[in-house]
Amino acid sequence: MELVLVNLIDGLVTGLLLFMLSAGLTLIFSMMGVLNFAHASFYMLGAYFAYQISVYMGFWMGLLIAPPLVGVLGALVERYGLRKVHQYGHVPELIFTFGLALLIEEVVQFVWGRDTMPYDIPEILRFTAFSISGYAIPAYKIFMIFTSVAIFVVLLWVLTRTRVGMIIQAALSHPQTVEALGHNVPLVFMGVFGVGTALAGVAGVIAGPVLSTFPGMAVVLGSIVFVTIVIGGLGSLWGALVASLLIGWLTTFAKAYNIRAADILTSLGLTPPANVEESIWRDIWTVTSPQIADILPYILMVLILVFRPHGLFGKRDA
Amino acid sequence: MSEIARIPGRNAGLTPGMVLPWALAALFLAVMPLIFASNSAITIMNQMAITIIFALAYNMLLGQGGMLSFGHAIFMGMGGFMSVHIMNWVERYELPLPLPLLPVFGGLSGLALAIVVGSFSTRKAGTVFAMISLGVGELVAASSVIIVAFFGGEEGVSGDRTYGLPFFGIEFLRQIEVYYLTAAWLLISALLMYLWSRTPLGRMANAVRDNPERAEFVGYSARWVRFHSFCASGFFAGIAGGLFAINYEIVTEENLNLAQSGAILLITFLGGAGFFFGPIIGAVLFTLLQTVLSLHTDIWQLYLGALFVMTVMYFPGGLAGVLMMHVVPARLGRLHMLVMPYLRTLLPAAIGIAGLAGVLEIIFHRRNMATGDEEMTLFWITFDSTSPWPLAIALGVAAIGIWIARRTAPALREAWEAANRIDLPPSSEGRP
Amino acid sequence: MTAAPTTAPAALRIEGLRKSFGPTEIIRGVDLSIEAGERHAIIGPNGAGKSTLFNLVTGRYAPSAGSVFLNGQEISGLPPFRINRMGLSRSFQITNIFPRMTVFENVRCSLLWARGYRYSFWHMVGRSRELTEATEEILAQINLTARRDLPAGVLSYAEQRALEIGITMAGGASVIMLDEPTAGMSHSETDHIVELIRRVTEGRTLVMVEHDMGVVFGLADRISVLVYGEIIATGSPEEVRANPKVQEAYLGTTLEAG
Amino acid sequence: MRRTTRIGLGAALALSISAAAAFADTIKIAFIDPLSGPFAATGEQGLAQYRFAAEELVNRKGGVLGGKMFEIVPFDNKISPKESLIQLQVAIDQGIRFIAQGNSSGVANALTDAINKHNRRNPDNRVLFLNYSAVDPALTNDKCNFWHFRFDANADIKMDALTDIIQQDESIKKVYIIGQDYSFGKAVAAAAVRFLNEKRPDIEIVGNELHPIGKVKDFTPYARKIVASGADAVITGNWGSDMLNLGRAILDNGFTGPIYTYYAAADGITAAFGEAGDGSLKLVGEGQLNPPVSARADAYVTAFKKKYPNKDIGQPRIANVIEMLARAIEKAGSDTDIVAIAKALEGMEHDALFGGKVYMRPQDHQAIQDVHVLAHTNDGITHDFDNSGYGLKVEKTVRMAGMDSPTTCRMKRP
Repeated sequence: MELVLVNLIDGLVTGLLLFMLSAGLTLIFSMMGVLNFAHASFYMLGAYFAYQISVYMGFWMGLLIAPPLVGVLGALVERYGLRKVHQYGHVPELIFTFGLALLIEEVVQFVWGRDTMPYDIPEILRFTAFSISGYAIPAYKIFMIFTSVAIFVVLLWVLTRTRVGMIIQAALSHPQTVEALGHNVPLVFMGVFGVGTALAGVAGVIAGPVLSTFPGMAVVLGSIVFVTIVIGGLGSLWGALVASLLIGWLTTFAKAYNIRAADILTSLGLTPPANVEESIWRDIWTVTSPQIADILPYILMVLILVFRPHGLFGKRDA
Repeated sequence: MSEIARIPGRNAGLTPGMVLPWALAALFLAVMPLIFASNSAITIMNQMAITIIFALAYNMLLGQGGMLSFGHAIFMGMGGFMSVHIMNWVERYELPLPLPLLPVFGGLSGLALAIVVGSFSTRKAGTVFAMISLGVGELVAASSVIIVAFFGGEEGVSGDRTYGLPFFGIEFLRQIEVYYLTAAWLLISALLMYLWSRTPLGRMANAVRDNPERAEFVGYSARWVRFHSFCASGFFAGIAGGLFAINYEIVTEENLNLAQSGAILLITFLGGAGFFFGPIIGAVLFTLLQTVLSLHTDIWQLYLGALFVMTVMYFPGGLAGVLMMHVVPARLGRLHMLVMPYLRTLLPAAIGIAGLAGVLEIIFHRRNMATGDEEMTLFWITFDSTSPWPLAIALGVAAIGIWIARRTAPALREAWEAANRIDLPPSSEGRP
Repeated sequence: MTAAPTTAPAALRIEGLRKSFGPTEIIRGVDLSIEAGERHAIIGPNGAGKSTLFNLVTGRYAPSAGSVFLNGQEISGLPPFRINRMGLSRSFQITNIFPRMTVFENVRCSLLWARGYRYSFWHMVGRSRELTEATEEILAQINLTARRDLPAGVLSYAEQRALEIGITMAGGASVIMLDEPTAGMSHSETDHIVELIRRVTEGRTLVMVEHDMGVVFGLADRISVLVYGEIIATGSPEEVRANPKVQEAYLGTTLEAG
Repeated sequence: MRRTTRIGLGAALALSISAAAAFADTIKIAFIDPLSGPFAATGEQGLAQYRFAAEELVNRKGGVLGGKMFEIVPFDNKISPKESLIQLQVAIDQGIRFIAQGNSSGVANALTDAINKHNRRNPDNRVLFLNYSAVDPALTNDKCNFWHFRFDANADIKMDALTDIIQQDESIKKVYIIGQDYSFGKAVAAAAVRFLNEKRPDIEIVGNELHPIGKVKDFTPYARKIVASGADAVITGNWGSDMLNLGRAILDNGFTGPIYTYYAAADGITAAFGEAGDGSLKLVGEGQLNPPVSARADAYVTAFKKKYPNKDIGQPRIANVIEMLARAIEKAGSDTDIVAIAKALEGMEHDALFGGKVYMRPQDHQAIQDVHVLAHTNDGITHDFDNSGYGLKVEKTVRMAGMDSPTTCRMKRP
């Protein structure tokens, strides 16, 4: 029972981290109709920037400076790259962000090399916050939870209490009317792209020390973020939240418990082949849930798209 | 190569202008190995041919059908895996299947998988299609290391092409024999894909790409049109997979992973998705970059990434688009007006870009060199990379080159407009 | 599919048609019957639901309630391509063509299904002389022969409108529905397009939404007036003009234009 | 299609330039490993070690056969089997007869298969495959061939040695096995189960599981299970970021026992583990850097670090590859008679630069050598990795590990 609680906390951390990425991605998609393929690359940039800053000024300055830096970079990409491609339509936009993801990965390798960076948890957070019957919960996890929740409170406040937030909300629910609002739409676009990428940057800063800062970190997380917002429903912030937590818990629990395919298949009334080791189905029969935990979201996504093309909470498709 | 002669033969209304390119292509493919006889050149040409087929198949989706797929490699991979399995069965059970027919089975396997995936993925184009393709691609690639019985795990599945029945005395022991087999398939597949684009379905694929809703109001289900294109694309991708299996005699997880899917998108877009021959240019260029440029620099992928992003931003038509832009000035007989402005802008731009590349190379060398290996050679000049001068000179060359190019760019634009200015014929003046 | 039966069932019959978007009901019970060969115009103030009615009939939206019959067969709830195959074709208020294809291809694609090509990949479209000639003929009718090899997206607005009509009537549908064919056109362009419509809909059933009363009264045999999702009057131009409810709805101004 | 012509001509030009290799009187060794992409760092490390070994161990001593020098020619295979086969063809065309490769058993499988076919189809143009790092046991068992020589201990031999050492450690009662879900991870797990059951049937295997390779973001749930299982030791075959992340998650969640593994050093991993790994991380491998076995070895590493300050001798066996090849060429008296060279390598006994003997077992071409358990530590480290102060120190040694290990290889000799 205690293990369930511990896994709930672990899954929450993963889920919130995913949400920090998928929230920015959803904002950008809702406003601009662009699925930013390079979103996880900005997450990676956040981690690398923060590492570089932490070398000179420590972790906390990294947390403070790196996200705005990523945001500014994102805004520049929107202003000088995406806006140019916008005229050609959505498919070239998607291809542009795909190319951008490749380019950022190469640039990161050029600047920082291919090795894993020694970016680490700050000294002050290197202790066990509390234990649940022997399972240690590191303080850094609690810090991650609080940071992400704090950011969402701020985001929620901006969205519901400020003028800009109203415009964005309007854009979320009525995408076609944004143009008619009479606001400086290009500026709003640039701002939203900047904020979205800055959110990804924050995620990178706080995830870098625990999930390793290396050139492949964007690829590892990248496609899972798309999966999240597709499952949640494109353009739905609530959907993104629900899907993020769902995926966080799903993968955590699948890893934590050994569910065997053989058990499921036999419970479905199938009999295992006489000699499992030799059968051509051996790989299916011997699969266990930890083995496929991180593939489960993809299976979930395909199922959702087949049976509910708009996702869990989505109202529209692109 | 008798095939090309046969198919156009049925077409009574064919003009020499339509047959000539294909005849030339056949001739070209036939003489290439006489000019480049080394085994490595032939290996690279085989690789190009396979990539061309795959890229053309991919462009049936991207260029012709407006479907952006991030997971198309699974169809080529499936074709490859099935082909190599069949190769092994032929050997084990002594089946009477001559090797040259193997790609057909590769194609059919690709088709079968495409029917399954397409049944749910072609419902929508655009972002939803792209996301499904990504998800399915990830899924298949991930299961390829889990389902070892079929995919062979990390080491893949290998076979031996020479154990099959000799085909008219050819045993496919030598690279050159494999080359002609691949070239023949290239010609057949390219021709079939070209003809496909001329069929009602091929035309409607264009229409659905342009405006799926309107297509529905002229009687076609956009989904079914997409589904058919998708299946055909899967078939030809499978043929490419079959040829891959014959060439390398091994198929591994890399044939269906996301990197491969991404590469084919890059190839097709670089070459130009808007024109039938675009992917051909892309495939040839990419293979060369990959095999030749990578011999000269370690950061070739950085250049490739930059080239790709620049292409998307400034030349969304790809290289083929750039070439075709010159058709109008050429028809007007005004290409000569562009020569000098081009020289004035592109030459300094090229020098500037070379300078930039020089800067990157020097920095890269400085950081990765061994002590005592300060010397490096760049553009046939050998120098000490730790001295500040080469870096300063490269920076200077880059700055000056790009500055001149920017200064002369307006003149180029003007010349371009002058060369393209057509006075539209008035409405009444019809064409014959 | 080229000729509608001369007797009995109405070319288009609408019964109790309703459509709601969320809580708001846009079409609130429409009944209408249009005879074969008739030229019928639907008019009404902005926001009356004319385009929605069109979209319901042609399968773009599914109705909330009610039925639509084409030549006696029920078509409500069918997808657009099925309705089209049964002999109904429409144009759009906002130009809706295939912008990257040539003008020639635009028209030829609209002919394919009706000429029996279906999802065929064993025919070469370029080889069918019959298809090419039919396409050329339509191009001549809509006066776009000179533009045949240009991408449709670069045509002028009026030319695109003409192409839109060409695409709509190319398949030889018995019922043609035009959504504001003259919207945004100059006087001379309007005259031109009216002439075109008259010519190409000869012998077919025409249903059109139109704002320009000159066009409406010049073309239509009968007129229906749609106000707030209901048809308040149907009849000949004279009857409609005289109807007090119609005058009230239009505040007695616009109709004078006729 | 016509466009192919123009581009094709460009291709021709490029090909002829690249194929114009310098024709000096050297013995060329093709180094086919990743030199770009995510695994480039590992490839670059290997390349530096090869270049240094050729220079230091052969060329400085006057070469072989009375003055022929070794030259290492790098080929970038981008860790792709397909690219490797293309580069192999290019290398053969350049007249290269010796192919060195190590990263990825998938690539090694493709290469050994292709080389076997090439040698059969082109008997007058044969090549030799020097596998310095790919440890898939199949390469010297079912898939063995006469042209393939493995200089590293294979995964089974390493596990054999490791379990010998676990056997002596009475404090280990429960073992947890975890690995990447692919052939190597599975081979490690299977070998661990087999040897532990043989040698210490009393040890309980409290967990044996696989996770997707390169896809796991967060290893915490796995780490929780490991801690919860009460394991005294963990065995894993993970490498790269999967190794680093798994190791850190295990250690972060309060595990204090040993983590036995194969690849958790250099390429930034040693630095990233740093203090956290001290006392827990144990590697199985050959070659002794700390403490240095001899003044000669010490000087060799020092000279290497002087030339390549940012690289490490992560694969000490590369020195064996170069020295043994040089001896075989001398013995065969020819650098082109591949059969004679291969026969000279078979059964060769060699005093390794980094300690102990190497014996190239003739029945399967598997090098038999001392295998050590190496501790990740900063105590008593003469030659660290990643310039981090941390390095690998020999804790225990199994002499000539796997000398009589069985093999299913049926070598076909020409």
